[in-house]
Amino acid sequence: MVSTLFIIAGGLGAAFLLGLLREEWRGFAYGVTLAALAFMSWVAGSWLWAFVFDGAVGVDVFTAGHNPPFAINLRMGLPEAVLVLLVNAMGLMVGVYLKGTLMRLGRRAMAVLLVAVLALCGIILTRDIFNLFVFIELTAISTAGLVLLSADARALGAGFKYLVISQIISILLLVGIIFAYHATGTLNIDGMAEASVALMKGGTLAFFLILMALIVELKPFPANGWALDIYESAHPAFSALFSAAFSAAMLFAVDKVLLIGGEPWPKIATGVGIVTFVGSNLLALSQTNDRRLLGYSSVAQVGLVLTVIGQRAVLGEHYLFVVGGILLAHSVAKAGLFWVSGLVVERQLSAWAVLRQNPFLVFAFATFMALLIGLPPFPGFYAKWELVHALVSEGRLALVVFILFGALLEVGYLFRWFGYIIKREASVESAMSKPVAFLPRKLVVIGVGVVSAWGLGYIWGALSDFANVLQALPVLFALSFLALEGLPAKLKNTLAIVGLVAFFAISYENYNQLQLIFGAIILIGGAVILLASYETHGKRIGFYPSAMLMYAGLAMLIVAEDSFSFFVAWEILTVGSYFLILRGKFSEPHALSYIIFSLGGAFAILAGFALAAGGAPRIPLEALAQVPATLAPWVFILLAIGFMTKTAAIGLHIWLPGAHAEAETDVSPMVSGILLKAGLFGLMVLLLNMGKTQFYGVELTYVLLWIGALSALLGNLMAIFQEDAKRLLAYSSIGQMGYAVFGLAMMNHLGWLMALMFVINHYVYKSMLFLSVGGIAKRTGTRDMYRMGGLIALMPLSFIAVLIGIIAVSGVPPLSGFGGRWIFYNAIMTADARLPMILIFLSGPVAFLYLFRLIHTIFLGQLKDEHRRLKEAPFWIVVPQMIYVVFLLGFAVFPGLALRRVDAFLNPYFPNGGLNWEGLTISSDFGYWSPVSIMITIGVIFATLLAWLVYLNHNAQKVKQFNIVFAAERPYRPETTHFAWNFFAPYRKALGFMVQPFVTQFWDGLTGSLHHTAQFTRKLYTGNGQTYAFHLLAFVVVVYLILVGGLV
Amino acid sequence: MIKKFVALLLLAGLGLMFVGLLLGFTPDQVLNTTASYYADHSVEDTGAANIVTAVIVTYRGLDTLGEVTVLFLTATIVSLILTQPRPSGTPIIGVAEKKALSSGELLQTGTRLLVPLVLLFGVYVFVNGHLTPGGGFQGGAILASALLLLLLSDPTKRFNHRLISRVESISGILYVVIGVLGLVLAGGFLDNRILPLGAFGTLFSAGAIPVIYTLIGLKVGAEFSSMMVTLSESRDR
Amino acid sequence: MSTVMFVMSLLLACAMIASAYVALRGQSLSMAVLAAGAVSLFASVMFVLLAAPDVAMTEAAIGSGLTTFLFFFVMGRVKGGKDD
Amino acid sequence: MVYVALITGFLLILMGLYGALTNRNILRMTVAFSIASTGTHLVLVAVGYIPGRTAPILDGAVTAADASLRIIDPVPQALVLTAIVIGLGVTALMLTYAYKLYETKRTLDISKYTDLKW
Repeated sequence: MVSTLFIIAGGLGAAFLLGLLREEWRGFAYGVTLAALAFMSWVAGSWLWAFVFDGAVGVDVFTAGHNPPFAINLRMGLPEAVLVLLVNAMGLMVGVYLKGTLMRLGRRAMAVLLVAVLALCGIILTRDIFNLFVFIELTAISTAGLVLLSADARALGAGFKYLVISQIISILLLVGIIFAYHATGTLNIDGMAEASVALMKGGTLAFFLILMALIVELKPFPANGWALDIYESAHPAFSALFSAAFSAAMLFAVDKVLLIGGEPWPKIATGVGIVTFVGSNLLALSQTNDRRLLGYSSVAQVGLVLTVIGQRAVLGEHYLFVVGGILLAHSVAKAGLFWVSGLVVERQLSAWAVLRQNPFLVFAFATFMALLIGLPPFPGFYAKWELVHALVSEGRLALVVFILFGALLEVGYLFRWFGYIIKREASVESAMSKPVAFLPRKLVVIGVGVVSAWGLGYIWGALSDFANVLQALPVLFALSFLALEGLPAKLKNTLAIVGLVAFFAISYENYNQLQLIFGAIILIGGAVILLASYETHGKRIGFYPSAMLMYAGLAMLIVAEDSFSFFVAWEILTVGSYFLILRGKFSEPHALSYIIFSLGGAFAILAGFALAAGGAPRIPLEALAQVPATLAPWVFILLAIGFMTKTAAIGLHIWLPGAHAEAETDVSPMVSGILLKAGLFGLMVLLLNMGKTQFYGVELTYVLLWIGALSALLGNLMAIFQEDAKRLLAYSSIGQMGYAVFGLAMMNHLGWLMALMFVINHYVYKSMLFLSVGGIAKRTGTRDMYRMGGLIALMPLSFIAVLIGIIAVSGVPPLSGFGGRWIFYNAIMTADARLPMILIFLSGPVAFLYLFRLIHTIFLGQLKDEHRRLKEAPFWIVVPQMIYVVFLLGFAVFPGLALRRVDAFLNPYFPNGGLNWEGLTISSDFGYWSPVSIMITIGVIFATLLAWLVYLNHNAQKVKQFNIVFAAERPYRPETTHFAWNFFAPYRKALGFMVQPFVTQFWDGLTGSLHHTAQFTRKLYTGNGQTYAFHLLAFVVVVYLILVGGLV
Repeated sequence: MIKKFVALLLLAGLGLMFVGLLLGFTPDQVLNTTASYYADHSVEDTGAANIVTAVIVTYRGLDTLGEVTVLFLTATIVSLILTQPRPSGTPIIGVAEKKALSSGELLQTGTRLLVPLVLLFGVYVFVNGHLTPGGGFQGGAILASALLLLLLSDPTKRFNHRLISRVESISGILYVVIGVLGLVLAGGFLDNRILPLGAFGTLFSAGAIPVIYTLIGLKVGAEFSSMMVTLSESRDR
Repeated sequence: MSTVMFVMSLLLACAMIASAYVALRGQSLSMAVLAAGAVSLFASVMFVLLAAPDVAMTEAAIGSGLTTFLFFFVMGRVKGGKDD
Repeated sequence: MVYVALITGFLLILMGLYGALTNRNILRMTVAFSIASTGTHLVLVAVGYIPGRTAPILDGAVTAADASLRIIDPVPQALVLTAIVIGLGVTALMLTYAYKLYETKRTLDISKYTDLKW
């Protein structure tokens, strides 16, 4: 093994060598620089290799031939090796990225870069506190030099501010070090730890000063204005180094120094860390400058790591796994994002839309974003899971809440940004600037970042105690579409369909009845919807990986046996569906609110599972039943909230209408017909295991009952006032899910049967309606119903689909919807919740109102002039609709096909009140239902009525298109004169108060106040270096006072 | 006014900590472990009479290497900043500046006489660093002050940057090489025992310490000089 | 001996504080720089008293010597060196 | 005497920081910081001092044998040496920055360099 010292000696030697070179030999100097960085990386890498594969143990490297504490020693162990490799590799990448700048500025700049990298290595390796100080000063000075690599003249001011800060830091540090030395008689960190400096007189304060100096280097909120100025103005490649490597090294220094500490120090680290994490993420919300935003985010992440460092005792043996996961994820992601920012010319976030010119960059951004947030399969995900579990088991709930809140803020601004990239128009100037697509060197560096990101994901998966997400077949299948992006969409579509069906074929044998229903809907149902995707042309980049990711998550969800795999699947399907929803033309804000609600819900689920686990890393889902009674209601509430964000229960529903309505034609049925079922599945799992849970004497299922009923009523009410057909369908989904939740919450056999019936029915008719409406919208170019009319003759197949669909939805005989209702009313009779029951009954007729409009306004009435030449909806969109029609008819006649199995499945859980299946007749305690005879009866009545109508039609008088007399003036808004506009105005008068957007106002108010806080708080950062110095001192003094005051 | 008040308030807070440190402080009566080890062993370990030198060059040699690097870095950055082309559009300053006064005959002659002496003194200080107070940093500073004298006596004088940077680089590289030799030949990086310790108290003793201090002296002198020269010449660029 | 040194150190301390005051409140910048140099110089005498000749030499050469010159070099370039 | 040096050192640090916090002139801030670091050096050396002992240099008066009873702690001195040199480096850098900053805006008032904020 090469001695660790060669990292420092090599870097220094090369830096000094650069001074010998002629100014003109820049290429050679550049070569020397890269070679030195590569050499240093290699040394670090060889150590890492030895630790991992040869089982080497950490070594202490003595200098000067004497033992510590008399001479300085370095330590090389696994964490050191990882960090040193990170720093060096980052340095190498930055060197490659900066080629142009370095060549322009010459060998001096290269020497500064080299020294910066080796100083960081020194910070990581040294075990001597004063040596640490020297390396920190080296780092500070080289930072002040590297800031000037930027072409931005403002960097000069930022560099000076940093120097001011580092002067104060070094004063604090020196005073602290000398008094710590005085108290312990050694400068060796381990020696100090042994002498337990905190117990000695004067030592506590000395240690406090040291710790504060180091923590201030970590840019704690709010004493971090200087760092943000650096991030904003420095060269992005330097910012990458600053964010990734500098922070990593300083964090490690804090970790080392905390060894000395005593009782209060870890708490201080955690306190400072969490304030920084939440505060900086909050401020990031109101940023429009990309690099400053990244700066805030960096600072926040470092705060998170600091929080975790403070919780070392709680994490035990998982400490390195957790802290390393978060830190490495942050480093790679942040470096990657800064590198990408170097390709974008303008600085406002929306200018990043220019990345769309190169799909690879979009993928890179998505990767880094997911890495940063800690979505599966990236390390942060595993780390977050472990962290939350450990903290919850120790009862540090407030900390968990803050961490998850901060993470949600981060989700908010990062996904908002991603939305800009996908949806905003790239401004003219940036479009005309250097084409992003062609900067191979920088792209390679970014590529290395992307590869490391996925590599880290794989490694963390392998290191975790759980199954590696990157080895799950469905995920791999979904990701393989990334490699196939170059193929035409039709080919990929075939592959996707084959994949879904094949996966169903190989797994259905292992499904139980419940899983079978969901599996069939997800996989087979998904395949049917995908038929509609044959309609698209070109490559449809981004669609298949997203869609397949969602299906992968869904497929994994239903077979999940323990809390971890359930949560993995949940997050995967959430992310996949977000990308899918975002594809819609105007879906940017809706996709954002979808992901925020969903991940917020996911965090609730995470917290719920952690609470239920009680210290175990994960629990089988059945073990939810054994949660102690004191915790059970909380677990129930958290999980239920999480699942109901997906079913869009009232109060958590505001994301749904936009997300479903604005999605692409074939995406709407996926996210409505299939995705919503994930929430129901979660609720089923929850209720099966924790069914009867009381919270302060209130039966929680009773609350669910109410939520279901209200969702049903209000969802339907809101649906009737929509003009947009897809929005109407989306609101109706809220209502439909309300029924299902209601059914489940009844906690009896029939209720569940009805809910499962809904699962199937809702998939079929909502997919069908979304497809037909989507097809119509494609042809007419609008989704507003009053702009349509009379399409019955032009689009008969769509008409049939809609007709069948609304019959099924409304639950009138003869279609399966009626079966659902029938079971439903039976079920209600068995329950004793009268009031919500009335609501449910009321919402039935309301559904008629909006469904009626679909037929009436779209297909009947007068044909618009501009629609005279319309054709039937595209073939591939009609095909699945016809499949659904056939299925609905079949299901109406033979509901037993599916329901019998479900019924049997439910028996062990709800033995009483099942149905009797005799031949084709089904009977309950309250009556019987014979689908076939109903079908025949209805058929006869329908035929009779039709004949009667045809007969009457004979006398009808044709009205010409222009047989309408206008007054002389043209109305301001022409649609207001249309008979179908605001069709239910009278009802609005009566019921409007119920559809006031109270919920929307609530959430808007919440986000608004967050933004206002951010706007207000960031005024702290006046940009004046002196003010920043004030902040710093105030920070130190306040922490000191808190400490003295004994608040910690 | 508020600013001053707040500053006073904050410094009062900081002062509170300092008072705490003071109250907790009792001067040592005997040397602590580290210091008494140095007192007892530095002669046999390093052969240096000046224990501070032994600590600086050998025991805490890595610090010193870092320290030299700090100067190297500063000199590099200073010249990097000052040789960078001005951002276009910024006015050239110093135009209105008076032509530097030519210094008097006396000063020039005096300087000519003094500079070799000063240089010699500087060299004396660093080669004797292991015996007497002083060493590479002090000697280097003295070397640089010789240059400063030249600069003061004739502000228009031009210095050979290449020479300065060559001295700096070569001594830096040699320093690192000696460090690595210590790793290979003796007990560890920067171990001074790659050369015989020699007779205690003589010039050629204490192993590599005089060599290292000489290199440091040259390097530090070159770095200080480079900083001053770049700063003094900056206006002309 | 000890009393003499104590008195000396007290005097030095007063000199340092006074110079520092001048350095911070003095009207002209050159005055301030010189006063700061004086603080360093007094400090180096103090170091001799504290039995630290190495430090004394360094402080005298670097702290009060070179630093002061560096200040003057830069002040020569910068017209706004007056209080503004 | 140790206490005199310590208190003076701390006072210098506080005075220096006060100057750095209240003077808007960049050069004056730099001067103030150099005073503060002189104060730091004083503190460091004072901590290592033991009354009645001599400098850690072995010569005729102090021999290797009785060194540990006669000399003061060499470590703080070594640290201060390093700190002084580093302090010079930082000061030089601040001065260069000051010069460069002046070149861009022709003022040394730090409150004028707030293009970056919020």
